[in-house]
Amino acid sequence: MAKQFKSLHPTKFYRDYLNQDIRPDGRLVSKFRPVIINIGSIATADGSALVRIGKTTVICGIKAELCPPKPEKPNEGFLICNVELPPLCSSKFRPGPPSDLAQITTRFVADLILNSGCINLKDLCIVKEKLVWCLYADIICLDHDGCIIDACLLVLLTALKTVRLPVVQYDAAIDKKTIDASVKKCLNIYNTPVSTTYAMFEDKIITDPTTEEEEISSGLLTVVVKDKELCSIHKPGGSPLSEEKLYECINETVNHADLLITLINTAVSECNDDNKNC
Amino acid sequence: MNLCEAEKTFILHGVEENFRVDGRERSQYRPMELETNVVAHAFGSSRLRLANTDVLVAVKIETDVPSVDQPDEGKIEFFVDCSANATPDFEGRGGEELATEIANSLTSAYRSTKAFNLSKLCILKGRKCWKLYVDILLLECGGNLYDAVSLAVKAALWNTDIPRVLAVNLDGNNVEMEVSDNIHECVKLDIVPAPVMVTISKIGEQCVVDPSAAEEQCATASMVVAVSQDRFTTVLQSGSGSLHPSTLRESLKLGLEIGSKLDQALIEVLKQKPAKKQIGFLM
Amino acid sequence: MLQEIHIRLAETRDNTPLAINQRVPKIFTPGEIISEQQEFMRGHGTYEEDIYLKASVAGIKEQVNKLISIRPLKSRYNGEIGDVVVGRITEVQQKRWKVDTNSRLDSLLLLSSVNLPGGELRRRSAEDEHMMRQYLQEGDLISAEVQNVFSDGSLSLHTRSFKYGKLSQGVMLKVFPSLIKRSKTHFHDLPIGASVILGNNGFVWISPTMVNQEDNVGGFTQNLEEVVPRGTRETIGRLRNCILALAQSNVMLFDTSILYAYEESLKYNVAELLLPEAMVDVAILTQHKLNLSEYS
Amino acid sequence: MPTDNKRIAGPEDSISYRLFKETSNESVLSKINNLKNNIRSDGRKTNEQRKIFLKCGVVSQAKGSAYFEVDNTKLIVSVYDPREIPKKTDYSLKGELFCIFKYAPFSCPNRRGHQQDAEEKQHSAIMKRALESAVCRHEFPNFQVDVYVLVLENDGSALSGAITAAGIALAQAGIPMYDTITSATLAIQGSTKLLDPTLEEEALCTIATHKSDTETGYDSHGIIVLAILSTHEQISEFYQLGNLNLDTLNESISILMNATKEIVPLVEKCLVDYVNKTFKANGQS
Amino acid sequence: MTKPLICVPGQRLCILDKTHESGQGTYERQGYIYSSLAGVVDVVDKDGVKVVEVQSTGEQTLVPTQGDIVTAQVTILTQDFCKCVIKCIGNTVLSRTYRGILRREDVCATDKDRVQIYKSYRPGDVILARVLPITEAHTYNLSTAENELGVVIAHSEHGYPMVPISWTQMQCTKMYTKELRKVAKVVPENMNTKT
Repeated sequence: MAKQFKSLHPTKFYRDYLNQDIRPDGRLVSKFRPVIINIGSIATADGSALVRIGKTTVICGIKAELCPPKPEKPNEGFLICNVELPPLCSSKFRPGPPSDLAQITTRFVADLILNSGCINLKDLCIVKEKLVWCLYADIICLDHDGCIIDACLLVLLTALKTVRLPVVQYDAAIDKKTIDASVKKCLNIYNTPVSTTYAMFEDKIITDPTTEEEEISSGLLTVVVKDKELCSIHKPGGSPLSEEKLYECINETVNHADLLITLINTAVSECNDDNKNC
Repeated sequence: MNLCEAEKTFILHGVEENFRVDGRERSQYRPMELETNVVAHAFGSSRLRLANTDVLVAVKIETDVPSVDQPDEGKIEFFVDCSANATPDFEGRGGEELATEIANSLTSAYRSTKAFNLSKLCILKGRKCWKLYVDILLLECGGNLYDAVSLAVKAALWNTDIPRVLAVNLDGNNVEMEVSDNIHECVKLDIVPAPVMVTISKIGEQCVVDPSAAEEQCATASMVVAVSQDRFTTVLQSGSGSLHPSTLRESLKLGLEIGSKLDQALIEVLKQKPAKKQIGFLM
Repeated sequence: MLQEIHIRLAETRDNTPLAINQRVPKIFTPGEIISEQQEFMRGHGTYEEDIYLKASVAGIKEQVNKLISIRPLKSRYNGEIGDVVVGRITEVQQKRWKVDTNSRLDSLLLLSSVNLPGGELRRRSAEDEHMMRQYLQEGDLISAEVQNVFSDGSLSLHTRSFKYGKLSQGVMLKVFPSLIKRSKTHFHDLPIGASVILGNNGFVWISPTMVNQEDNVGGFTQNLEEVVPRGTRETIGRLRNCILALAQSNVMLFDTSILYAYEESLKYNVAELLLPEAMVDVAILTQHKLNLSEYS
Repeated sequence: MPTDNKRIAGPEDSISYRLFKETSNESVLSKINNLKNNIRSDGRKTNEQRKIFLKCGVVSQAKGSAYFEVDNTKLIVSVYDPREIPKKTDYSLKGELFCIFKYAPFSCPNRRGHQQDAEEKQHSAIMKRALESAVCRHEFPNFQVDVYVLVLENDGSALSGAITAAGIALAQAGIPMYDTITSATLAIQGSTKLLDPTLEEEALCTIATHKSDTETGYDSHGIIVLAILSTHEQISEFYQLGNLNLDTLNESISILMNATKEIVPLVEKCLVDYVNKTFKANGQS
Repeated sequence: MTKPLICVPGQRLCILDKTHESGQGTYERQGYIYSSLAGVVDVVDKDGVKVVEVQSTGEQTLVPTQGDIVTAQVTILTQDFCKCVIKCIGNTVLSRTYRGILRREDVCATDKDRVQIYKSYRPGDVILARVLPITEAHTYNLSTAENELGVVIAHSEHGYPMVPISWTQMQCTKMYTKELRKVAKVVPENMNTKT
C-alpha cells in the first residue's frame, strides 16, 4: 500500500518519514549521497569525465577546435559549455529544444566558470589575432535524480582538468596549421568551484535532495564555494530562508567542498600517472 | 484512409490467387506516363504518373565548396515535399516523416560512386564544385511512392544540363570561373547507372511489386531495393513489419529482376526523341 | 516473366474526344451569362448580377420549368434525403458514428438509426453503447440511406432496412458523384455474377453476389473465411477497371452502361484495361452502344 | 541553419584540429588493400565480433534502460511509459514507438551538433521500424512508448548496438514483446566481409575501389545492418548501403544471421540476471 | 522458496492445448504459448485448465483497458463531468498518469437524472472507478455507477480527512462538518483488487 499512498499523497508520505528523522532512501536529513568520479572514459573527446551523485549521472566531453579569435578580444580563446538534459535522463523532459531547466543550468554553469576565474581564456590563445583554441564542453545528463547543478559543475571541472591539447604550429603567411599530436599539454585550472544543493521542506532543510524531494520541496538553494570562500548563491524563488539557516548551509558546503576537491584531485592524479608526458 | 478487414481479406485472397484487385499478376507493374522538361526554370525536370501517384521532380544547380572530407567531389541533395494536396494526411507536418524517409533512401541509393559519380561535379579540387538540388514534389499519392520517385528522379537527372566550364582561374583564395555563354553548350551527366527503386510488399505469404495504396495497407512488410546495373545500392524496409530470411532472399531476387527491367524500360523511353510539344500536367 | 513494363511519354498520349457525333452539353464557366431574360428563377450554382443570370460554378445547365441551376462537373457530394450512399466509418463517438461519404462534412450515423442484431424492435441499452465498436469500427464500409440533411449540409444516415448495413468482401471505387445516374435502384445484381452498389455520393461498391441475403439480418457480419472464386474475382476486377474507364471519360454510370462496358471490354484481359488506350477504347465503344440504344 | 538561442553557440568558423594532423604514412588505399587481404587493424578475424558488455537498469528515472559497450562504442538507451501521441486525435488500435537516436557532440572524431542531423534521423527511423515488429503494440493502443538512444562514443556498429540495447531496455520496462531482438553490422570491401566493423572500417567500406590496378570496374563495397527476432526467425530490419550483387547479399544474410544468434545468449543472460535480482529484492521486501 | 522459473520475451513456454491456456504476459502463436515479458512463470489452475502466466518482477507497464478498476484523483469539476487523473490500475501504481473523465450520467447507478457533480465529488478526492469502453483516443471514460465505486479518500473544506457516514455523506474528523459525496462501499480486505 505504501506505493499507492506515495503516489496519491506524496507530501504527506514524505512528512511522515521526516517526522521520524529519516528520508525514504534511508539517509539522515543532512546526509550527502556518495559521489563517484570517473575520468577519461571517452576516447573521441579531448577531455572527459563522468560523475555520479547517488543516482544522478552526468557525463562531460570536451572537444577542442581551432578558430580565429573575436576581433575585440584578440588574445582570448573560447570555452563554450552547454548542459543537455535530454529526454533520456528523465520523463520530465520532452524531445525538442532544451527545456527551461536546461537553459537555466547552462547559463548558471557557464557564468560561474567565467566569473570564478578557474580558467584563463588567454591560455587558449595560440597566435594572437589569428588562431585560438575553442573548447566545446558538452555536459549531458544521463540520469536525473536531483542536484543537477552540483553534478554539472563537478563533472565540468574534472573534465577540464583532463583536457590535453596538442601543440600547434601556425604559419600566418600561408595560413598553414601543423599539429604535433605526440606532445600534449594540460590546461591550467586556477581554482575549483564546487557546489551543493539544499531543498526546503516545511521547516526543514534537506541536504543533497533527490528529484522526488526537489519536486515536493518549497524551494531550492545552491551554494557554490571555492577555496573556502563563497562564490555564488543560487536561490530561484521558493519559500524564504532565514539568515541563520543560510549560514548553516554555507558552512556545510565549505566542509563538503574539501571532500569533493580531494575526490577530483585523486581521480585526476590517477590519470596523470598514466600520462607522464603531461 | 483505413480499409476494413473484409476489404483486406479480398485483396489478400486475390494476391494468393495471383489475380490482384485490378487484374494484375503479382509481379506486374501498372502503366506509367512520363514527361520531361516540364519546369522551364529548372536545369532538368520530369513528371511521372503511375496510376494515381503523381510526382514532379526538378533539378537546380548551384556552385558550392566541396566538403573537407571529399575535396574532389561535388554534391547532390534530395528534398522531398509531401504537399497536403497529395493526401489530407500530409496536412501540417504530417508528411514530414515520409518525406525525410524518401529523401534519405535516395541519398543512400545515390551514395555509391558506382551508381552516381560525384567526382564529375567537381570543378576545382577543394575549392569549387557543382551542387545538384533535386526537389521532389508529391502531387498525389496512390501507392508505391519510392518507385515512382526514383524513376522520376532518374528521368530528371537524365535531362539535366550542366553548364560547360570553359576556364577556372585561381586568384589568391578566390576561384574565378568562366562558363560558356552558349545555352546549348552543356554537359550531360552519365545517368545510365543511376539507381531505380523497387518496392516489394509481402501480402499474406506472397511478394508483390508495385502495390497500390490499398495493397500497401495489407502488407505485413515492405522492402525497398535500389538497383543499379544488376547490383544493389540500397536495401531498406519501409514501414514496420518483419520477414523470414527466405522471404527476404526471395524479395531481393524479385526486386533485382524487376528493377533491371524497369531501368531498361525507362532508359528506352528516355532515349526516344525529346519532347517537343508541351502537355500541361493538369491534363 | 511475360509482363512488359509500360512507360510512355506524355506527348504520345492522344486525347481522343469521346464520340464525335455525340451531343456534347454546353459547359458553363463561373461568371458566364446563362440567360438574359429575367423570368427564370435562380437555382444552385448561379447568381444574379445586373440583369443577367450567371453561373457560379463550372458545370452543366439543368432546367426544371423556370428554375435554372448549374450542376458542377466536379464537386463534393451534396446529399439529398433518400439517396443511397456508400460510406466509411471514420470515428466511433458517443451513441453515433462519423461516416466519410465524400461530402464536405462527415456524415452521422446514430446508434438509434441502425438495426442492431436481434430484431428491429429491440430496446437499445447502455450495453449497446459500449458495444458500438464491435458493430462498426473505424475503417468499416457501410451502405446507407440519407435520412436527413442538417442546415450545415451534413447528413444523417440510417441503415434501417435489410439491404443496408455493413459491407463484406469486395472493392470500393471513388468516382465523381455527378457521374452516378439517379435511378430507381442503386443496388444491382448484375447477371454476370457480381453486385454493384452505385452510391449517389460517388462511392461504388463491387462485390460477389450474395446467395442468401436473408441471413444478412442487421448487417453486422462479415464473412472473412470465404474465398471468392477466381471467376467471380475476374468479373469484379473487370467491372472495376471498366467503371474506372467510363469514369475517366466522363460516361454516366448506371447498370446498362456498366454492362455494355463489360461486354465491350471482353476483348482485353483484365490487366490490359489499365492501359490508357484500352480504357478510352472501352469508353468510346460503350458510349456508342448507349447512343444506339437510345435512338432505337 | 536557424540560430539556436536556447544554447550557447560557439564561433561559427571553428574546425577540428584533427584535419590538420600530418596524415599517417599508411594511405587510405593501402588500408583498403589490407582489408581486402582480410587483415584488420585490431587483429580480429573477419567474422569475429568484439566482446559485448551489456547492462540493464542503468537509468534510475527510466522505466527500462540498457548500456551497451563494444570496445570503444558506448551507448545508453532508456525507455519510458506509454504516453499520449502528441497531435494525434483519431483512434488507433496499435500503439507506436517513438525513437530518438542521437550521437553525443563529443562521441565522434568530428564534433556533432546538438540537433538531430539527417543521419541521426534516419537511424531513428530504422530503429523504430526494427523495434516495432518486436513489440506487442496492440497492448497500448493510442499511446507511444519513447525509446531514447544516446551514443556516448562511436567506434562503429553503433546502430546495431542501439537496436540490441533498446530491445533489452524495452523488455526491462515490462513492455510486452513478441521476442528478443538482436542486431549486427557487416561491412564489405571487395570479397572481404567484416563483421562488427569499427568506425574506420565502416568508412573504408563506403569507398568504391577498382578491382585491381589494371581493371576499371568497381569492386563490391557496402554496409549492412540486420536485426532479427531470434525465436521466430523474423528479420525485422534490413538496411544496406553501397554497391553489392545478389550473391554477396545472400552470403551476408547468412553471416549476419549467425552473428545475431551469437548475441542472443548475452541478451538473455542480461535479462535473466535482472529478473533474478528483482525477484530476490521483491522476496525480501 | 522454490527456484523461480525465469523467462524472457519470445521464449516458448509450452504447447497450447485443452489443458493449457495463455494468460497474462504471454501470447499464442502456431500452437504454442510464448512469453511476452521478462519475468517469472506462474501457472494458475482455473477449473482444471492450467493458465500460464508470466509475472514481471519490476513495475508492470500497463495502460487502462475497458473494465479495469482504477484509482483516480479528481482535478476539475464542471456541470456535466469531472476530470481526473488515473494513478493506479488495480494494485499497480502507474509511473505515468492518464487522463480520465467521469460524466454526470455515470456517477450513480440510480437516479441518474438528479445527480449533481458537485454533490458527489470535489477536487482532490481519491476515487475508485471502472474504465468504460474507449471512444476518444486520449481520455478514458470512467464510471462509478456501482456500490463499491466512488470516493475513498477525501478531505473536508478545512483540510482534514473525512470518514464516510452514509452512502452520500462524509464527516470531517476534526470539525465534524458533513459534506456530500458519492461514497464507495469499502470492501474490507484489499479494496483495490480487480473484480
